[in-house]
Amino acid sequence: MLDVLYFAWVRERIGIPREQVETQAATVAELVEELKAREERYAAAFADPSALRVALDQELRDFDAPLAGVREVAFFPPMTGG
Amino acid sequence: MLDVLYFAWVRERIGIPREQVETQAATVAELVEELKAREERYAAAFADPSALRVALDQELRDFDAPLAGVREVAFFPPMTGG
Amino acid sequence: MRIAVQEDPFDLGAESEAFARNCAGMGAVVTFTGIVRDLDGALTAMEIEHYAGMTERAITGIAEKAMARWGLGDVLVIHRHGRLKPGERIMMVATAARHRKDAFEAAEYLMDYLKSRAPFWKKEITARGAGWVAAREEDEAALNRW
Amino acid sequence: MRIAVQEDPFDLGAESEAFARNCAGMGAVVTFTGIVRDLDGALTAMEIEHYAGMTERAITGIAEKAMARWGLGDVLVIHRHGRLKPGERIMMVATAARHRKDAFEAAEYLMDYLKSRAPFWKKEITARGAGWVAAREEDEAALNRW
Repeated sequence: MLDVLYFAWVRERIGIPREQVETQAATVAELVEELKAREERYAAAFADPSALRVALDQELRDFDAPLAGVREVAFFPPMTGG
Repeated sequence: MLDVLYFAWVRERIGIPREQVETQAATVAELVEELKAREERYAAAFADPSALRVALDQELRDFDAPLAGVREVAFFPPMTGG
Repeated sequence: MRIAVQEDPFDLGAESEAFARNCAGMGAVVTFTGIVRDLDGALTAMEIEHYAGMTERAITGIAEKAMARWGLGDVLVIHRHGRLKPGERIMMVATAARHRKDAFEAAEYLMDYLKSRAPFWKKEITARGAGWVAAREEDEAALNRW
Repeated sequence: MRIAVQEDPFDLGAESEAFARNCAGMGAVVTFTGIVRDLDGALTAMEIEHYAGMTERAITGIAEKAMARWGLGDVLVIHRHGRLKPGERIMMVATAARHRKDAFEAAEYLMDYLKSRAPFWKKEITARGAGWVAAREEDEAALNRW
């Protein structure tokens, strides 16, 4: 079981800030494909992966990073701090 | 009559912070030659003009600047503000 | 080094004074303060969302890199989240170094990384509606200089 | 724009707070504070001489150039003269701009020009004697970037 978190407009499009996901996905990219296949709101949120960033256990990673051992996955748009 | 001012180690070498100078010098460089000819302490202070800066009426200028119309000449080492 | 992620306002004057007071041996202190601009009166509020679990860790990593790279005497980062009004201060950084060049560079480095690598997202609320602030290409490009 | 050349200490916290408060429409405030370093305990005092008639005029010229070049919302320069002890604040600058890049650049520009073009001279007093601080070639070279 993965904790999957959504922030900013990703959260708004999907409609929830976090959920638990049962998955066999080996990488972030595979997880994204599984989520996109679920419902239109996921497909809309993940339509353009280049517009998204991902953190695994609170560290920024790439979409081809493996999920083995990961407990928390977060998807969000490019950050706008400062 | 010119007011001539000295700052920092130029002031210390010459021994006074300011004086009035009667001169016919046309440029700063000519004034420097006149002052150097006066006494050893002036010669020491002006030995290396590249180590000095000059301001005419409180504006930084070059040593070949004309003195016509100038009332105040200041000599000092490169500044160390900030 | 102090990192604070908070909803409450911070006291810029007191923080600046305290930071500069605790930098024995340092000759240069630089601060940066980010303020909510009013966008010519159109802005009602700025909402700042953040990733609570990750924010402090990410900022600490950025600050530690700056401390080491420029041999800083100290670093301070304060960043707010929640709903802010135009004119309110969003965040500040402070750096202390022996010489001015290092203090400036480290502060710019912190700002560039906080901008694009700390998990905050800004939403502008105006009378016409609300919209997420888009990341700017030049902010991402600014990271390349480090 | 405010330029102050003074012997008395200044209140860094109050100055920073007041400066940031008076910058409507500006999103970025940068401050720099210069502090007398103790040189590993060897320094007794720092004496700062200045050219009273010229100092304020020279600083005003530098600040006006920065205001125009970066479209700043405001500029503050405070510079002390006289005898200062290690740890005392020598001077500060503050800049306000719409975006951070301009605020940083303008503050660095002010510092580079104050360093080499404002008529101040520093003398270090130590137990072994006193000596004028020599201008550094890199400070003069720093002007070339502007």
